[in-house]
Amino acid sequence: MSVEFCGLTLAHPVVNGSGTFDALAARGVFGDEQLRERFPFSAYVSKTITLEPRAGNPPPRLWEAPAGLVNSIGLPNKGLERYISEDLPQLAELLGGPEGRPGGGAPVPLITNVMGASAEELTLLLEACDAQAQIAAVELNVSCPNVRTGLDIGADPRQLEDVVRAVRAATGKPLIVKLTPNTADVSACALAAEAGGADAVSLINTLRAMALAPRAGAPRGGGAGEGAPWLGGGTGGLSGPAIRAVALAQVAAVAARVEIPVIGMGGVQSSAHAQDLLDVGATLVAVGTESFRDPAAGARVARGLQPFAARI
Amino acid sequence: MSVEFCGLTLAHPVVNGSGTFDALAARGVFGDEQLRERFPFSAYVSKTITLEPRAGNPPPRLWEAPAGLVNSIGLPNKGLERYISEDLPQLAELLGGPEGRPGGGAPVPLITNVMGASAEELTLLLEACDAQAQIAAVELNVSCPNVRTGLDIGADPRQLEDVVRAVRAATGKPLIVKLTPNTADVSACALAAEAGGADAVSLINTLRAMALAPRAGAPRGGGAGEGAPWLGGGTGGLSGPAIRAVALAQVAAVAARVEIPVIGMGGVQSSAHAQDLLDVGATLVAVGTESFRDPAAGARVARGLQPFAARI
Amino acid sequence: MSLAPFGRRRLTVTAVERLGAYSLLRAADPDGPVPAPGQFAMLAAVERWGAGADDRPYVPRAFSVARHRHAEAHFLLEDVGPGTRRLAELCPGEELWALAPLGRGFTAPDEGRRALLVGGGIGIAPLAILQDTLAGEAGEDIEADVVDVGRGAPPDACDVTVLLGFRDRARAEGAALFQGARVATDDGSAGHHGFVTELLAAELERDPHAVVYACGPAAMLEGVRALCEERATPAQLALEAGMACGYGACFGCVVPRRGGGYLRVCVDGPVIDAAELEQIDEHAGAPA
Amino acid sequence: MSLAPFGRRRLTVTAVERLGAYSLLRAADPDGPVPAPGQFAMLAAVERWGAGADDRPYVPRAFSVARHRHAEAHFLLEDVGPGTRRLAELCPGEELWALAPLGRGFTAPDEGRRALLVGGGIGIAPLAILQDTLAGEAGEDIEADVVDVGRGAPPDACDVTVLLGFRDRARAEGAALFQGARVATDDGSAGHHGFVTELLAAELERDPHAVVYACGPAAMLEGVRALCEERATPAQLALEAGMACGYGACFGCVVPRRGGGYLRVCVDGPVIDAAELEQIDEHAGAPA
Ligand SMILES: Cc1cc2nc3c(=O)[nH]c(=O)nc-3n(C[C@H](O)[C@H](O)[C@H](O)COP(=O)(O)OP(=O)(O)OC[C@H]3O[C@@H](n4cnc5c(N)ncnc54)[C@H](O)[C@@H]3O)c2cc1C
Ligand SMILES: Cc1cc2nc3c(=O)[nH]c(=O)nc-3n(C[C@H](O)[C@H](O)[C@H](O)COP(=O)(O)OP(=O)(O)OC[C@H]3O[C@@H](n4cnc5c(N)ncnc54)[C@H](O)[C@@H]3O)c2cc1C
Ligand SMILES: Cc1cc2nc3c(=O)[nH]c(=O)nc-3n(C[C@H](O)[C@H](O)[C@H](O)COP(=O)(O)O)c2cc1C
Ligand SMILES: Cc1cc2nc3c(=O)[nH]c(=O)nc-3n(C[C@H](O)[C@H](O)[C@H](O)COP(=O)(O)O)c2cc1C
Ligand code: FES
Ligand code: FES
Repeated sequence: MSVEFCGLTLAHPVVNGSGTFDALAARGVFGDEQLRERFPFSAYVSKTITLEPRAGNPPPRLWEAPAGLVNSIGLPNKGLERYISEDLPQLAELLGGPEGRPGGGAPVPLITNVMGASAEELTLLLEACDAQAQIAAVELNVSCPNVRTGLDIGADPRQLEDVVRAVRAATGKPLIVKLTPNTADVSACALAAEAGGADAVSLINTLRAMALAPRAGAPRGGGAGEGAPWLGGGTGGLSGPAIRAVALAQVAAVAARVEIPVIGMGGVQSSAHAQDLLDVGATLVAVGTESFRDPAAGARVARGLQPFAARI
Repeated sequence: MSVEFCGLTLAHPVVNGSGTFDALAARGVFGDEQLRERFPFSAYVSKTITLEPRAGNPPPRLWEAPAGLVNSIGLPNKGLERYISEDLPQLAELLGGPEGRPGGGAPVPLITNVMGASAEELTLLLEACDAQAQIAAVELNVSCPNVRTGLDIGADPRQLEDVVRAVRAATGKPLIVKLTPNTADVSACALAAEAGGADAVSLINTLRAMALAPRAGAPRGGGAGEGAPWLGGGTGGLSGPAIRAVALAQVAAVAARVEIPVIGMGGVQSSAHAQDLLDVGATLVAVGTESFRDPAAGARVARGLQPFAARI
Repeated sequence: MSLAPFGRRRLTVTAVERLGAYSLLRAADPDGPVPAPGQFAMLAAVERWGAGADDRPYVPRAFSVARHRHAEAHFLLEDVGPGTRRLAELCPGEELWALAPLGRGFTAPDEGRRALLVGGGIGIAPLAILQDTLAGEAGEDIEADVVDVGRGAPPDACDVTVLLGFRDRARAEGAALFQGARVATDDGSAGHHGFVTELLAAELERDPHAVVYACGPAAMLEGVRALCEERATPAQLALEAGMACGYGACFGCVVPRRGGGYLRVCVDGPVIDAAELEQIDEHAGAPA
Repeated sequence: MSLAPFGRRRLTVTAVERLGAYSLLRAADPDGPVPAPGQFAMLAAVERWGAGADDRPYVPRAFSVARHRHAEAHFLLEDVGPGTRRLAELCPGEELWALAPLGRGFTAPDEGRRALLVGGGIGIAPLAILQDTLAGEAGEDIEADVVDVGRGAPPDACDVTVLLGFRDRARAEGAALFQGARVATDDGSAGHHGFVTELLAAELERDPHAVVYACGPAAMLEGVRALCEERATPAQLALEAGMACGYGACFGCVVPRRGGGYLRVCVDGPVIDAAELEQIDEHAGAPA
């Protein structure tokens, strides 16, 4: 039993949420052998890659919320060029590539997540990915704020459809559009992505959120910082169990409208949560923040999903 | 020390979120005397009133989420006419009216929350409220789905500005617009309400959310219902601590843009949470779901807010 | 009915005892008014409410007052999820948040009519305090109830028959809360092999003038309702519903009302005259 | 450095002892590799993780391994919030989730150079296992570390001096974890009245060839960094940061790197060569 997704054959329906699992860092911590044998996801989604390198936001970058996490990481990444020259070869060693997987077994397909501030930037990113046999599919992160409006590019269906249509031709690989949840009508955005030529959509990304520095009473609370924004980036995004019910509503709304497959995510901690997303129409499920609590969470979730249990 | 809000003088900045405290039901449970002496809010906001009576959604209406509650109540109410003829007199006995408060003390101003599917309906509602001396201000709930688009009327700034402008003249009383959080740009909506003539805005309302029936393993889980929508209304709205960080971000974004006062709410459980909303620019804070855990929560929150402590 | 003090109050747990499949939670409630039979409390642990399955419980949970003696409230719990589990794990000395007494309780039968108490599973809880009261075994506290329940005049101890149905023997041990109850079990492991509604039908044959008081799973309540409707026997049903507040604030606890619209179980009930209800909604009963 | 088994594992708590203002948590870790001094673990209680202040903790918490002997890991905790409180409340027999050992630890000094261990407050924890190791008091387990720390060859027990600074006497009791530590307290209630950096300055006057190993509050680390920079003394600083994952997945635990960009404390540290850092960020130290 396996899952078909945009022409890829996956061992089970559980992948990682972009930016929530760094396979190369994990390789250093857990070792190549262990990680290869126990890799928890049926496909690996990279952190968002941009044209130029980004350092990310100043600390603090994390705020722990009730049953959730607010992050303001700021998409740090080494930029397209070094991602291709440095990371892809290492990822090939770990996950396998077109020539199969080191130590045997089917390779774990690599989905590269990219973000650009304009159609031009995105086109360059997609063309570069298209040239890499190692990359099985591309995910477009359209949750980034539009430089003019400050709104997420993906929040306006018309704008989104134009962007997707403009860049679609840049790659023949499956194109996944990762929708923003910070919008009035996520299914309209999904339909726009589909109309623009997307092969799949993924959601939800984090909900725009904020936190103020702890007040007197809390450790390090009070004093100068008190009542000032806590996160170095000012605002951040909420993830984890707190957003699960919101994610389920958005995934259900989208899956009911589009023909293309949907990757559902948001607060998944168990097989039951994943099953909920599959039941409302998702083809794949992504585990994000839960991997922070346990790097093997993805495998735990997949193992409990009949009839995939056998595969993990 | 007291708070000025749209010409009303309030004992402290803590009011209730519409639909989270039924003063008349509470009167039956706790008795007139106790409730009058210990009324937890500095102004009382009614549940949403519509032109015609509404029975509300079929059960189940509640789903408990991680650190939150998903509700699908469906705005049950007795309709404008009976609200005015039956409820207002009783509210006058409890909270006091223009002639002061029974048993002395300043009256607790009544803010009536109304919802209509069209500018015409809203105009009738506002005109009726305008004629009632008992009503100190009106709150417009624009989170109701537009009958055509299914989107919240309040989600589109242009549409919102038109509606507010069209109905503004129907009352001379302070007009508060309760914004929907299910939008791409809540501050654009707030600016639209302001431009349309609103005297204040309140936020956040609940985040659109969903739940499926418990699965095998959970009590009553499994079986027929499993994997089907749990809520009688299909989808619902998420409230409580889970949305606190989202609320803080939206209130901060709105307060930074508008001139009119802001009522901030979303997951407030303590004075520290209320202080966060005040620090990002709210004039008043509303306690909603926390009142379900403790009917006196509003007073507890207000008591901890310097320099209002003395007043409660 | 007794009014509740405004605001949740802290109660100290005095004991948690096993009673077969159930737990009997006792807590000192010095400031609590004496509840009327059928009234309930919204309870939450002061410490560690949350962090159970799926990060729950979050809102407090509703529990019938099973007994109230010497300023101590007794609650009978069945562990069906994170809230009841947490409460059943409490130790003497630990604290509870309680909002109580809430809702409308039972009304005493008219002079001379016999009371048939019909309980199913955990639904037996409110019938225990009702038997205390109707049978007139009034401890000091109880008297207040009698006045209340008797609508003014303490009735002479009236004739009470208690019929209890359980899924199995472990649950049937809950019958120990009653004097002289007749028991039925689905699996025949104790008492009559079958449903408690079968015992009820027989009783109603013998005494058509009885008044029925019932609490239990939705299916049982529906059986009772239908039986009583046929025979035009007055029946008071103690319903359940998922609740967030318990005092009329959230409108979450509704059941369909006969003739349209909904009733809030917490303020219009939990005890509702069967005549006000049509078929009992699957969510309106005790956890089956 | 030792690799961590993939996936969090269950540890059983063997003891939780008070040590002045701190708690020493011990847990059996039969499957855990022996950590190198300076490595840490991400810990969470298996039961009731959450439901503390503001419904936290949610993510696991980072703790330096203070000792690791006979397949038992020791952690020194200071109760500063819901996570440390929950862990300090654990009882023997209760379980922990642990992901460990994580991060890069300390590197042994070159042959013949003296090691100056400088700890502040709860920051003393990783220096305890470092002293064990450098002083060559190797229990069976420890030898593995020595090899590791010694980059190949177990060094002869090298000359180790331990300087510890605390806010008050209750915290100063933490010094009991060490042999022959010199103590300073801010309030003069024990040892030198003043900052531990004053003791360090004196030591460096006497022995400019020492190598410094420091862990503590940001202000202390900055003091140590500045002192060592002036004297071109090599210093290894064990940093802290708010962490969600501990293994490089979230990019949340960064500190500014000298010359621009950021380092992930969990994978590039927690022990970082002072030369790689500019002024120590206020969030990069132990809770002050
Ligand atoms: C008036 C009244 C009196 C009661 N008296 C008693 C009594 O005396 N003794 C007693 O043991 N019980 C009593 N109950 C029932 C008791 O309140 C419930 O069993 C309790 O709330 C269950 O909580 P839980 O967390 O243990 O289980 P839950 O997990 O809340 O499960 C309970 C039911 O809720 C549903 N459910 C499951 N998950 C969710 C979710 N996430 N959100 C919403 N609903 C969900 C399912 O139908 C499940 O059967 C009474 C209820 C009422 C209304
Ligand atoms: C590598 C490493 C090793 C460590 N070793 C030890 C050790 O050996 N012993 C030890 O006791 N501690 C150690 N710590 C520190 C320990 O991890 C923290 O004290 C712990 O995480 C605090 O959790 P808490 O829930 O108790 O407190 P928190 O409430 O998390 O408060 C801790 C700090 O986090 C900030 N904060 C407050 N609220 C929030 C929020 N909602 N979200 C995000 N941040 C918030 C404040 O600055 C506060 O001072 C180490 C840390 C690291 C990174
Ligand atoms: C720390 C962190 C970093 C993230 N980085 C990215 C990113 O780089 N690109 C992206 O598309 N989504 C990113 N996300 C969003 C996740 O992929 C996912 O959409 C979201 O967290 C919801 O899933 P969860 O609740 O399971 O975490 C990030 C989330 C977190 C918590
Ligand atoms: C059960 C319930 C019913 C509500 N009913 C209404 C309503 O009738 N009108 C309205 O404008 N908001 C309504 N709300 C939204 C609240 O007023 C408030 O905006 C929201 O719950 C966020 O605040 P909280 O997290 O403190 O609950 C309702 C919320 C809940 C939980
Ligand atoms: S439980 Fe809230 S209205 Fe009944
Ligand atoms: S804690 Fe997650 S990257 Fe360091």
